[in-house]
Amino acid sequence: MTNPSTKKGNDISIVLCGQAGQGIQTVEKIFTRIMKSNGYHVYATKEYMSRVRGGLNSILIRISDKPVKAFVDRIDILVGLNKGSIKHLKNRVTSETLIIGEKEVLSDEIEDKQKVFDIPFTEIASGVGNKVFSNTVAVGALISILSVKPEDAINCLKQIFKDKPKELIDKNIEALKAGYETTVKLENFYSVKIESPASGSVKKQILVNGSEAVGLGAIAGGCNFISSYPMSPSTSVLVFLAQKGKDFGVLAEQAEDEISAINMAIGAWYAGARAMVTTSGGGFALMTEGVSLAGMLESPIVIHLAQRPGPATGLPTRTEQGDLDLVLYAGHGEFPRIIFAPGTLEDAFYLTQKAFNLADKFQVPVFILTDQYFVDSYYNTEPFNLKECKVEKHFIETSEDYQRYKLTENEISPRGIPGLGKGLVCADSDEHDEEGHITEDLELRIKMVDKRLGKLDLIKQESVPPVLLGPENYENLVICWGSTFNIICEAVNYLGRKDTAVLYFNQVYPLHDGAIELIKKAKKTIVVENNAAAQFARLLKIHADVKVDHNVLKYDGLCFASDSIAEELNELL
Amino acid sequence: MTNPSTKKGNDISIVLCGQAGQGIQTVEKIFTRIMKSNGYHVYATKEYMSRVRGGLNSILIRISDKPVKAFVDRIDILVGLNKGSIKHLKNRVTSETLIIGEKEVLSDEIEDKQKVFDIPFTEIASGVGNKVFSNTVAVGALISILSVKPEDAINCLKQIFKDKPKELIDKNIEALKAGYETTVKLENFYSVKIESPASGSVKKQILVNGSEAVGLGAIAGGCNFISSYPMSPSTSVLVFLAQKGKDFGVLAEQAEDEISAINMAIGAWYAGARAMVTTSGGGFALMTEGVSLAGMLESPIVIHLAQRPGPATGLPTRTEQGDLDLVLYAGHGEFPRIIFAPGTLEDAFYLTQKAFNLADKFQVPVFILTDQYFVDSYYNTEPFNLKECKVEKHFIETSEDYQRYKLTENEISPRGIPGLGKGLVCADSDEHDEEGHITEDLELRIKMVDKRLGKLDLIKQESVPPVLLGPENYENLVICWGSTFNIICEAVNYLGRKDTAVLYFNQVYPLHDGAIELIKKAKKTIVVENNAAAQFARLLKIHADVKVDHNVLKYDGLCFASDSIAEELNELL
Amino acid sequence: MKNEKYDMGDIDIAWCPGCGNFGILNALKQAMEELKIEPTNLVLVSGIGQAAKIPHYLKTNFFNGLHGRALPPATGIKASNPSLTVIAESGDGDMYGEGGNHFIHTIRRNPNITNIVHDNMVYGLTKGQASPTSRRGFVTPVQVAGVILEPFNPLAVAIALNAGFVARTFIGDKEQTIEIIKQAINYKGYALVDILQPCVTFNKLNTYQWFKDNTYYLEDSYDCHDRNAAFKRATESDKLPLGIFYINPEKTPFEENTGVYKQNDTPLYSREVDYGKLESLISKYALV
Amino acid sequence: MKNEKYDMGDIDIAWCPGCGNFGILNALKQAMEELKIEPTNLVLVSGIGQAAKIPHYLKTNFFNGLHGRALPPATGIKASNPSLTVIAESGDGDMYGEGGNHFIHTIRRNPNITNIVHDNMVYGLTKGQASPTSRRGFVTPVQVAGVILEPFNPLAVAIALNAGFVARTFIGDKEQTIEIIKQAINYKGYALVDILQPCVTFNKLNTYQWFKDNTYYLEDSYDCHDRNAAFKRATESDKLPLGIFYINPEKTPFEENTGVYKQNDTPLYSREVDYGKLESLISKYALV
Ligand SMILES: Cc1ncc(C[n+]2csc(CCOP(=O)(O)OP(=O)(O)O)c2C)c(N)n1
Ligand SMILES: Cc1ncc(C[n+]2csc(CCOP(=O)(O)OP(=O)(O)O)c2C)c(N)n1
Ligand code: SF4
Ligand code: SF4
Ligand SMILES: [Mg+2]
Ligand SMILES: [Mg+2]
Repeated sequence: MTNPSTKKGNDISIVLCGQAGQGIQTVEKIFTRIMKSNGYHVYATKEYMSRVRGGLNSILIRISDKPVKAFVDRIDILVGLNKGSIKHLKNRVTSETLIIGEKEVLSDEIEDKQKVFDIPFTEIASGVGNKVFSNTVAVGALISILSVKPEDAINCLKQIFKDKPKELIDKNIEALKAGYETTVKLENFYSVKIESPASGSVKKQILVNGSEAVGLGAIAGGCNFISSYPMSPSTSVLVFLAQKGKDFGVLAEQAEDEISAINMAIGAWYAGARAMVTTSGGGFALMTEGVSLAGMLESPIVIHLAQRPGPATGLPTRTEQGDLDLVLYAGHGEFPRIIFAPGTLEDAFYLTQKAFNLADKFQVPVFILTDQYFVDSYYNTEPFNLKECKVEKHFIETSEDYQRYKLTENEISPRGIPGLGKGLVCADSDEHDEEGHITEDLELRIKMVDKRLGKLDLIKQESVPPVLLGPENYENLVICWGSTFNIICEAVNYLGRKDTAVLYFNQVYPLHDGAIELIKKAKKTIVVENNAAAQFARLLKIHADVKVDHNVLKYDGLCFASDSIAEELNELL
Repeated sequence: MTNPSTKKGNDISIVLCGQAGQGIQTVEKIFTRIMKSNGYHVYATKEYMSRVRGGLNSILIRISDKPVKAFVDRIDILVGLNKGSIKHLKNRVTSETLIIGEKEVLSDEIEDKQKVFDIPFTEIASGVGNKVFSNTVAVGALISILSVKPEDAINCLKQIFKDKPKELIDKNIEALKAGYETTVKLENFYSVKIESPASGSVKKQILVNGSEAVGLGAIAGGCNFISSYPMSPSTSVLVFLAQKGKDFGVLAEQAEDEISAINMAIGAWYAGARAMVTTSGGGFALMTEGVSLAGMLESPIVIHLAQRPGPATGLPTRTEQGDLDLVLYAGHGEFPRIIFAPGTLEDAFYLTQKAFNLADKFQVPVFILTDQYFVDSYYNTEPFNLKECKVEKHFIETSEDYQRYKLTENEISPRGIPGLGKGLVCADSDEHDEEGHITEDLELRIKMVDKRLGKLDLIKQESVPPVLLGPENYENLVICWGSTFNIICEAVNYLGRKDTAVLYFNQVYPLHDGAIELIKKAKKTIVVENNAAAQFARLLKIHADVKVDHNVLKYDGLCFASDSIAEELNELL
Repeated sequence: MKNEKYDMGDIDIAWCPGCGNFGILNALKQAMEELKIEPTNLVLVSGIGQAAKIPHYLKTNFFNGLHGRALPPATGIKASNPSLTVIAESGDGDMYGEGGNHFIHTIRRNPNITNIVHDNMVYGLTKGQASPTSRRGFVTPVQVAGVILEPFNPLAVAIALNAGFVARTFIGDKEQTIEIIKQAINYKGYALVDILQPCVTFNKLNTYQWFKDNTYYLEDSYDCHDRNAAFKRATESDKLPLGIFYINPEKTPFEENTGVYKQNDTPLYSREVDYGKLESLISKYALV
Repeated sequence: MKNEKYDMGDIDIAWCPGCGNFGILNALKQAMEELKIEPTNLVLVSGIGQAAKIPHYLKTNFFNGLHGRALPPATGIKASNPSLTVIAESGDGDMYGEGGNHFIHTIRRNPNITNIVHDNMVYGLTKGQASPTSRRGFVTPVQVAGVILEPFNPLAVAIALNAGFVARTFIGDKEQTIEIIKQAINYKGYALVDILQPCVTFNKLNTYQWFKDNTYYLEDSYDCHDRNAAFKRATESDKLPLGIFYINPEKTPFEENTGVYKQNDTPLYSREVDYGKLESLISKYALV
């Protein structure tokens, strides 16, 4: 969009900036839906302050003719709804950026050479009848620039508001039109036209964010119990399961604290439910004793941990990949675990679904490690395929001589549940004998440790291999895990180098054995992580015995941007 | 003691075995004091079941003319007070072992070829007037075998009972004499004579166990606040500071839970106290959020963690080195810490004392990582030298423009305390500005992360180097940390190989830089740990970049034994 | 009466001879026999402590979890399968100290479980420190100058939280204890039975004799439906009343209120995911 | 009256316009001015939540700790330096939910601190879930069918725990709030002030108007020294009484009871280790 008036761009990045409670989310919601229903690929993510009102938040929306799934620093169009918007984004606004807003509001911050569309949102909205319509006015302005016909937008608007009173719908249509018309009549108006993909496939795709993908995956995995305590940015999964889970018989309980949450969920698994908890770092710290309990009881448990920057309260609404070590080593004593870190919405869905089966099968804690960036981002993606999903219930009906911790050939003792069968189910947090009774038989202790730790090998056999993208004969390997994947992928794609591939881990523990070879093949390895201590690189060193050449780290509370990271990588390659 | 009747042994191992509440601790206490006051080196440790009464516990006592500080499997003399004693120790009792006890009680378990002194403790005690004196009868029997004169023992007995009524003292003397006499009159009686060291230096030495050494070190470090929740095997430090600390103005509070304990202690530091907590793995798991708080507040805190086998409740009265990883990575987010793992009583004292100064200086959590074996073991050692101790108070009197988190040249912001000076002291668990107020300035965030993590380098400069023992030109290096040190040391000494040295870490994080060189010099490295997952070996891999050749692990809940481990090491060397 | 159904035969019990825990174990077994509850249908949930070892001494399903954490799993179990009889049983330290927050909020939540507390006014397993219910002045290895905190009054707090069933018994009276345990189990909702139990090893203050001397029975005429009266009686401290302090017959249990069993009363383990419904939920995200 | 001493000047406050928190901030400042407490001698301890941000909005020493954990550090601070005025202030979720166990046991411990709770019957900062004090039926994004738990009654529980000073105010009456805060601070021991505070953004049920309609003042003749009466009034739920429910003038604060200040009333930071005494303690271990 070097010269937006002439260029037919195919990838526009739009940033909405305003105060909390100011309606940028409404603009986002309407605008992205309009664009998607017109066949465009859309992506959106937000960054926000830890406050209910005021402060400055921003939303990035990307519109393209090709799939877009990553954050970029570049701002083609900035819609500034509040004083301070431009300053707030000063590192990202350039002379190329088209600024849309009320000149009155933004004038202090606008520099001479900047391109500006001065559109009096509030005034126009008042003309329609109420200031609240200024959001829709802004949408009208945006679609005019994106060359979408008002009729096409209006159809979509009607859908969005279909449950609202007719008068309100009409007013919104009016506001959209007014925004559109005011903008196209601007003296310095120019627009871009992206050809929408001919296939029309986008329309059938779904638009979900990371937390919805996790929540849907949980339902698909047979989750019927969630006990949790609210904590940003993990609450959205609790909210999702309370709201949507209702129709699926999911019992959603807000616990008094995180300790209760995890102990309640472990109790639920004991009685045959499929339970999960959702939390963030600080809440999880409180759960670590419970994780150790699951280790000893050999109880399944699924834990969704959405990371935010620490230590302590840290930056509650920002993002970081800072709790990998915590999750790896949480809980006293030694016992195995499984850690997934989805980097795509599909992975979030399928791996969460899978987590319930694996937890049940191996009787271990399974983690879904996401972060604020991941749960709050969305793009269009294929509807999740339920044919690939199956709830594998691994519990058995017990016989009279049932022993919960029977020493078997393969480390796994069949899991009974109370009330199903003639046996008794004895779960014990002390070191126990095969029946589940406290023991001080120290030879048995060794067997029980070996049994518990031995499961790790079985688990490893089912580990998800890392995904390799790019040329097969790579010299450089850019390694990433979890939420950074789409960003790194776009960056490396952009660089288009024949010598560089991306290796993406969505299961970070235990590592698939194949990972070692893939990494050792590279002449140069770079690990990109959203933290300060290079935790995944450390994990690779211990568990894959590889030493990486470069760590690219970011720990200011924001995610990476594909355009900036591309430059940074290029320098290292 | 191959033939105790003739050999003048110089290292006798005695095991007392009986039920909880049965008085083996009384025998131990009296007997070790008698032996020490007669100039012998003594060592004792106990292993016990998690129950208040019943079960079978045992105490190992070693008597020697040279310092003895380690557990051995070998039993020269077994005093069995209860049915099952021999069975309980079946793996350690050999045909060489002299068994002392009431035949009636032990007859089922005694095998033909075994040497037995049948001494009717209870009957003799009843003769003196009460069954309770049977403990002292047993002491009498023991001193006869160890060739101690009754007069020498009686003097000591009088000292021990000096606050008791005269009648009781007389009865005990009578019991001791009776035990002595019955034994020497046995048909098959034989005795050993160890020459006590001529210097008499032992008499002036002190007899303290691990928890007393930690407790004394805390007082020496200026500790004046302890808030904790009881948990075996860490409670003894709380008890010590509640009892002995009283005279030193130590405020000892039993908190409602571990979360309260650590938050209360951090509050105490904020107000200028020098506070610690003591706990075990499960309790510590609950404290991990608080550890992260200390990381963010940059609050000093001293944490004594006495390990026991996990996961969960595990084996509450047994030993393990299973929580190193937990302590290394506890707390969400990233921040530095210091971890000591004393392996000698001297180290426990001096490092605990030092912990308070370092916590105050670097404003970080400092851990003292011990375990059940360590806190429950004792031997004679030089009185701790207070000349080496100094309470370094690092807080300042504030001026009006005081900023708690001032960015300085060396990462350390001078710590003010409320009420001392004209400034305000603002401690904040959110990411904060220099004053301590919540910030969303993400550039400042980076500076604050760098400041916190940057302290690690400063800390490293003061790390305690590992201790190298043995030949300088070693080919093999046996590496250990914490409580296993004395055991490994004795084992390697015993092997007496010119090619093998011991490297002992009492600070396990951050590692002293010199460690790498010492390890890389060896052709073969063996790490010995009391756990199943080789956690310290992993730490060496990450932080010293060394890969060890062999892991010697033990995870049955018992400590290593110097005689057995010597054999095992010999095979690997 | 022999409690055969629940009997474990000749097992090694880790309690001290003479301990009040034995009486509670017997009372519990007998109550369960009398109520004709099958061991396979009972789940005993405990924490850690001397009291918390009880599930190992009778034939039953059990969940012996973490110290202080009996109530959350008990709630999770009951809510996942309401047809099970669920008893959360532990010591005073476990339930009112480490687990205090769960105590409060479980009462508010009101699952249909019975909460039996072995109240020996001391931490037994860890060798005699003060518990929340320890009396002022009680000297221990940690409370060297005697307890200085106000004793926790579980009954008064439960009544303040509007618990539905609140009772105290003394194990010296096995008959009353059995009777009250039975009533507590039959009560539909959270029921608290605080059982005074001497710890003969670590509590030399609150002995059998002390409990005899310092308790009395609520009179027959006492009306256990009056919350204010119940509070008043619960705060008496000269002598501790025994009996049922408070019953609120109008509460509905948590698991019913969740709505999960409204249309379907099968336990969660037997349910299947409705993939058709899920498919249509997912497809809604394709619409605007 | 201008509260200059405590004023922060022109700062950015993260609360919503119209929020009850502003009133509490002003009341607190004014109470402190009137009591002539110096900012350098005050420590405000808070947890996490909207309410818990209050220390950032006045000039004072503060310890803004973890969610739910205001009371333990407040106790640690007071016990380490009794000459400081210590206020533990946070939201209802923080104090009664996550921090419930500390609430109970701090009352039992009775440090001389003031506990101010911004009771908006909702989790504000995390966007509107139910808090322990939320009324039955209150619909939220998580409690989709309305709250089913019994509301937590902080006053009744505090009285059951024999707290020494228990009060409730409504921030709609700033004068009474200031007056009661002052009395609470002057009370020598733990003092609870539960302040009803509308959350205009997430609690559309318990609005200013609702609080006005659903509260009334304890009558002048009310005797706040009668614990049973206090309990009765605290459990009233038709309309919530405002005022001081209970004062127990006979309690002595924790820090005094510890004995650490008996012979020496200096704060812990100014004390030195008596190495001579330590030497003689160590040497005792050389004796038998
Ligand atoms: C998190 C944690 N903290 C502490 C302990 C140690 N602990 C075990 S039992 C117990 C107290 C038991 O007291 P109570 O519940 O009254 O039971 P009792 O032994 O008196 O029957 C404690 C402190 C533990 N197991 N876990
Ligand atoms: C351990 C932990 N769990 C959860 C959170 C998230 N959290 C922050 S504030 C809050 C609730 C605040 O509610 P309340 O105390 O009533 O304060 P309000 O915002 O209503 O003033 C929660 C759940 C957290 N910060 N830490
Ligand atoms: S320690 Fe006390 S409670 Fe435990 S078994 Fe012995 S007498 Fe009973
Ligand atoms: S969310 Fe509620 S409590 Fe928080 S500032 Fe806004 S109105 Fe006040
Ligand atoms: Mg108890
Ligand atoms: Mg609130």
